[in-house]
Amino acid sequence: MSSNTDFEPKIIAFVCNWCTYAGADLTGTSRLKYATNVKIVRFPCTGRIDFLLLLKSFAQGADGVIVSGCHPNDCHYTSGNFHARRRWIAFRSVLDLMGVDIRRIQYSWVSAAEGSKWADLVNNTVADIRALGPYAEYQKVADYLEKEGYNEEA
Amino acid sequence: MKIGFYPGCSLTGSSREYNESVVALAKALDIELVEIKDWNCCGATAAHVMNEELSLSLPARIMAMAEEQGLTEVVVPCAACYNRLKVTQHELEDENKRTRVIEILKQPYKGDLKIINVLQMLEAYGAENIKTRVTHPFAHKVACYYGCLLVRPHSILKFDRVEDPQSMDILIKGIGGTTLDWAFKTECCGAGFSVSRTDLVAKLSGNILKDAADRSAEAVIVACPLCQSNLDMRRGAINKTLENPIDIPVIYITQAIGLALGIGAKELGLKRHFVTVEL
Amino acid sequence: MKKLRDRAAELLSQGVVSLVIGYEEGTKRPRPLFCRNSESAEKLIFDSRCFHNLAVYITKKELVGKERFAVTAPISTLRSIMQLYVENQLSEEKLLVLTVDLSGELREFTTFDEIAAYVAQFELKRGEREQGILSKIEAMDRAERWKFWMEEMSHCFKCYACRSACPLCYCSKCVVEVNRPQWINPWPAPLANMEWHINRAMHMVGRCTACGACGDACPVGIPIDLITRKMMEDMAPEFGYVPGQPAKQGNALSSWKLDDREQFIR
Amino acid sequence: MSKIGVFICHCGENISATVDVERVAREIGGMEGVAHAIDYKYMCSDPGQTFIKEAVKKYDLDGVVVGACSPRMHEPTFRRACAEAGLNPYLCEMANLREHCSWVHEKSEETTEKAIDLVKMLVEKVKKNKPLDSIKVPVTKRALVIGGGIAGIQASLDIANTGHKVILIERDPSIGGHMSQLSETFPTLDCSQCILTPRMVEVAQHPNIKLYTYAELESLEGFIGNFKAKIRLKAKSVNYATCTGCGACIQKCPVKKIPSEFNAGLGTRTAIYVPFPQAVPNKPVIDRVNCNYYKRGACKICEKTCQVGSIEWDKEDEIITEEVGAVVLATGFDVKGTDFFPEYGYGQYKDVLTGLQFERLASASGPTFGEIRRPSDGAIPKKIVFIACAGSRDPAKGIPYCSKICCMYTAKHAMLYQHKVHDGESTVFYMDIRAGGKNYEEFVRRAIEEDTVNYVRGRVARVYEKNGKLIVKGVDTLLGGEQVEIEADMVVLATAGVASCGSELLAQKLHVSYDPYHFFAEAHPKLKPVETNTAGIFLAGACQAPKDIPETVGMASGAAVKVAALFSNDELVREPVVAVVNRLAPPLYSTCVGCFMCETACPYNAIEHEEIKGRDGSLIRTIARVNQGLCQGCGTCVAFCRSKSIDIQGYTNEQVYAEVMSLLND
Repeated sequence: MSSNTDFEPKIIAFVCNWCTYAGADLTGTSRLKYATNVKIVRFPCTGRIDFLLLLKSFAQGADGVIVSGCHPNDCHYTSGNFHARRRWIAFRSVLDLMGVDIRRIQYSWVSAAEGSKWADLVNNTVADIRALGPYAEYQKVADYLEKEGYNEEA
Repeated sequence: MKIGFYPGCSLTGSSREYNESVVALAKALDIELVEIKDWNCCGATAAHVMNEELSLSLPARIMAMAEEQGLTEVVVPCAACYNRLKVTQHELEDENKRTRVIEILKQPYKGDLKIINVLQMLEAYGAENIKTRVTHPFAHKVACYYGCLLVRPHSILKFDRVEDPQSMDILIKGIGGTTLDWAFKTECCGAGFSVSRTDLVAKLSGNILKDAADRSAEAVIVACPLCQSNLDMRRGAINKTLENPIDIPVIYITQAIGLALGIGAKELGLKRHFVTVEL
Repeated sequence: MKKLRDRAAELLSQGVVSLVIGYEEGTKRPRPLFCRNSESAEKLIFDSRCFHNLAVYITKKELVGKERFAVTAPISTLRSIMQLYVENQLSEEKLLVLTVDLSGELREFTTFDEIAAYVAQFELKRGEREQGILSKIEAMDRAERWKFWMEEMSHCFKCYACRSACPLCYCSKCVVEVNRPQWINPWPAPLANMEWHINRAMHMVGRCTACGACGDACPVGIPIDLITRKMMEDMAPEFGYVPGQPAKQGNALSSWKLDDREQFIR
Repeated sequence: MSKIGVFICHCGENISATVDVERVAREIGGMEGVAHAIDYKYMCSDPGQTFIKEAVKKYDLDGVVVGACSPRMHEPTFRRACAEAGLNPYLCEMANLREHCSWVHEKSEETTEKAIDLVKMLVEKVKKNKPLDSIKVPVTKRALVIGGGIAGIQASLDIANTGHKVILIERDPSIGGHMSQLSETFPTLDCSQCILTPRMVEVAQHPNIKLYTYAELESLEGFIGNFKAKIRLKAKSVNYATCTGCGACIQKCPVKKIPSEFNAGLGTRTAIYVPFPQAVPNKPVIDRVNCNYYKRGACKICEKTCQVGSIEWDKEDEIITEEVGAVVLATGFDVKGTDFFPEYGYGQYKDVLTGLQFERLASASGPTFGEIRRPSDGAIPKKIVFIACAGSRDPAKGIPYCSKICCMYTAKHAMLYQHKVHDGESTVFYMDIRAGGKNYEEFVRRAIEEDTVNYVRGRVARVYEKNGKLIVKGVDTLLGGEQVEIEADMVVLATAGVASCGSELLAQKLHVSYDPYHFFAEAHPKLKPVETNTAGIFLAGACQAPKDIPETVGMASGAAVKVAALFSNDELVREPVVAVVNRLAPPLYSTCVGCFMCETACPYNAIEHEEIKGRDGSLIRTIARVNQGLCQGCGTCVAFCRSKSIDIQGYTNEQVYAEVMSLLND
């Protein structure tokens, strides 16, 4: 696929508080540089991350998504990441069956000690998504009757 | 009672007496042995150290033939063959290996054949009949010698207690014999080195016989042609390594039971041994 | 069939159950019948055309009430009943299950173990229709699949018949009715439709018993039942569960194994 | 509309160097629902915090977002500031502008825009924040200690000495555990009994300790601070209130040939017995399995000999319930028997012993009064072989782990043997010598150098009996791997330490997780070694993994401190980040349909079944309820709930949804 350089992918990262969020903090304290395209949403645990949030991200114009948490056996809650892993195994195959572009979701385990891994993860994902181009396919679908629709202020 | 039968090379050559006794005993116990058609050598004891594909293909073909014949269970008296067939079955659980072997064989192989040794056959289909049909109680003190191929590797064969097997002892007790608790039940006799390194075989087999003799065994009972030939045929060489020669016979479990059931020594091939059998 | 009618009438007249849910002749095909007295039991039928999944009614408290009731169930329904039991929606003392086995014999189940044992004899196979469409989909590449489903989804006008027909959609408040936040918009629109069906598939992982009721109910004939069926086919071996059999360690997504296999996590 | 205050920190230069903080404040200030937005050099400094406090009052803020460093750094600081200003602390959130932005990006337009997005995100979140109160759980200040070995004894004493009540239960008739069976202890060779017995007595006499021997845990309900323990007091058949422990009954008991557990099967005991002379309590129990009366209904000799009539034939097991706030598991370990080793004779050779049996031989209170004699013929063994790693570090035997204590006690055994049998010859077969610990290596060296113990590095393939001798066939891997054959009079196997029998069952009763070998699992391998995954249940000693006495005692004291800390407050205060199941007015009650898949998903067994009953008491529905004492707030249940009936405070669906929307919506 041709990589169009003028395109700045929007990427949203769902991370757990105990490993990857802390890992990203370490990236900061070690002053490692990475692309600005990724914004982090903090969760207590990957087990908390609802698959609908990933769908919503694409609907709202994200070109890529990162989901990251503790390595197996390192979960602060002992098994949240194992539950998450299963959820993602299932979710991926649903999306694949429906023809959603699963290359745009990058799952990873980043521990609190892997500051550099986080930087690499972000940079690589940004590069991959840039190569894939904007996820217009999905957004086109979203831009119909939706915008005014979502979540009225309660 | 019908069951598949794979004699293997030894039983048609150096160990005909084993074959004879197995057949005779099966007959006496109304077990019908159905020989696998057009069977081939299993490749023991050399193939698996030379060429893996060959060492898997040979036994695989044997089992494929048996499957083709519609057999579900096959008795393999020779411990070496028994070992190779079981190990092959285990190895071929691996997808890639299986596909490779099948393309070598050019014939289907399912791998669900039940492979059993003589002891298992007697346990499963003979135990009761034997008890009721003993006419000449086997009133002897013997050392049951299992060797290595019958029980090892345990993780694959899953047969008996690996360091201290009991199945043969139980059978012997069943026909009125007494068995020794001795040290060399599962030590190696030298097996395949019988020809190439007689000296080594003499030493290893010597230890085995010596311990049995020291504990005043009247005979050593075996269920493996290799063990038998080493302990029996190589007796001359063995005795050279010992200060006082040993003359206790080495007979097959099938022969021992055969005697107890009153089957003639000739039918049981007892005349073929090098060390004369007077039991 | 005679046996079934007699037994149903007997159960009702003896007051063993207050209701028998079964099938009667309809205009085009059999339709559900709710017998509350032995007379109406005469109308009961049970044959290969009776595949409408009656399990959908047995979680409706307003319908089955407090007393014990009976339901006539072909295999597909039996599987749903098992799944409902796994999900704590049924209790043995309230339920009595009738079915007619292949030899035409009437069978009566009072425990879930019996049902599980009986169901275990039947394997879940793709029918011609399923095989036809699924093999087509499986042959497509990603973009083609997306086009295919977008096309199909464009017919969906969110009647929620799939939801009403599915015995496992028993939530008192469905996620589309949850409005803080409004995860999925309830109206028909390409995105809302896509999200709804992906969501359905995810909610069915480890639960769907491939009875086909949802697809059967869809008025515009979207093969939605195949989404959940395909998931079932792929996930069941992956996570080691058997549809229609009790799951000791819990639902596929509420449990996990140390060695769950996956190649996509960096 | 919400009134949110936004405070952007320069962090000196740390943020402002790459992020245009003024612009961030300016743009956010224009956001809907933002009442006040400023930037300042050091938000965390006193003046900085004062800005926040004043703004909260002045603009009557209902939410605060501080754009500064990582919340993992200063969230508590700013939440406290808000609280002091009268704003619920949980209405304050932080945007991570330093670690996640200024430090990882160059100075640029994008960097500033990202900073703006990050703040926006948190503003949107805060709009959905709800005031929360930290959770308070009452604490019952009484501890239950399970297991009366040295671990349980130490834990009990330490807790009791902090002034809290302790209930100590032990399944055997006496406390003391394995340590009471030991002869001398490494590396000091001081007598085990001499250092243990005083502590046993102390336990018995301590005003804060209630001791139940011959008792087992039946069930445990509840959660941290509020457990209900059902304890089965097994029938002793002797009334301890009246029994004086004179021991006459024991003298007279006709059943004398029962292998003594205390002597690891080497000695014998009677049917009515005290396990060992220094037992605590020092009163007998009747072993009903072996007692003539219970077997045949006749005998009752003990009853005749008992002056005070303490024998209670028809006494039955008693179940009592105790309320406790914390539990310490100290159930210790077992050692594999010699029968586990076919290659070493399947336990059929009398003179092949386990290390524990050798301890009894070497112990002055043992069956041979401390003389090393062969169980077979009572002769003094002139040649003895010790086999280390018998079972341990042997995957083929299903025990891949190191039992840790064997290297040391084997050296001790060899040493003791040399001290007792001067013309004796001792050989130790070992894989590696693991003597990590204060004075441990020195101790082993002493055995080798001063006591001339012959150490052979290699495994033993076989041990068999031949004319009265035990033939040990091994290999010496240091000297060219040649075979060694020793004619020994006695062989001692340092058999593997394994989880004590029944620990799997106990773990299930307590909802404590355990490893593949049934040792109880600690909450974190490094940082929470004495905690379990079930809050309020702690571990002490070898029930977690094989360990020696010093380590066990240390761990026991550690567990005791955890309990004391828990008991130091009347209430347990916890972050309100926990899951909640929604409740609605009748007839709905809740959108939860009670499929209870959250129950299987929850790692903490925090999901309970709540029965909703009508006025007539009839059951309407059963729905899920979260036990806030047990919930740790991972939120796995939330993502799993199909009807979104369960949500987690602090990370509610509304909050995270708002964050996602804000990030991308433009």
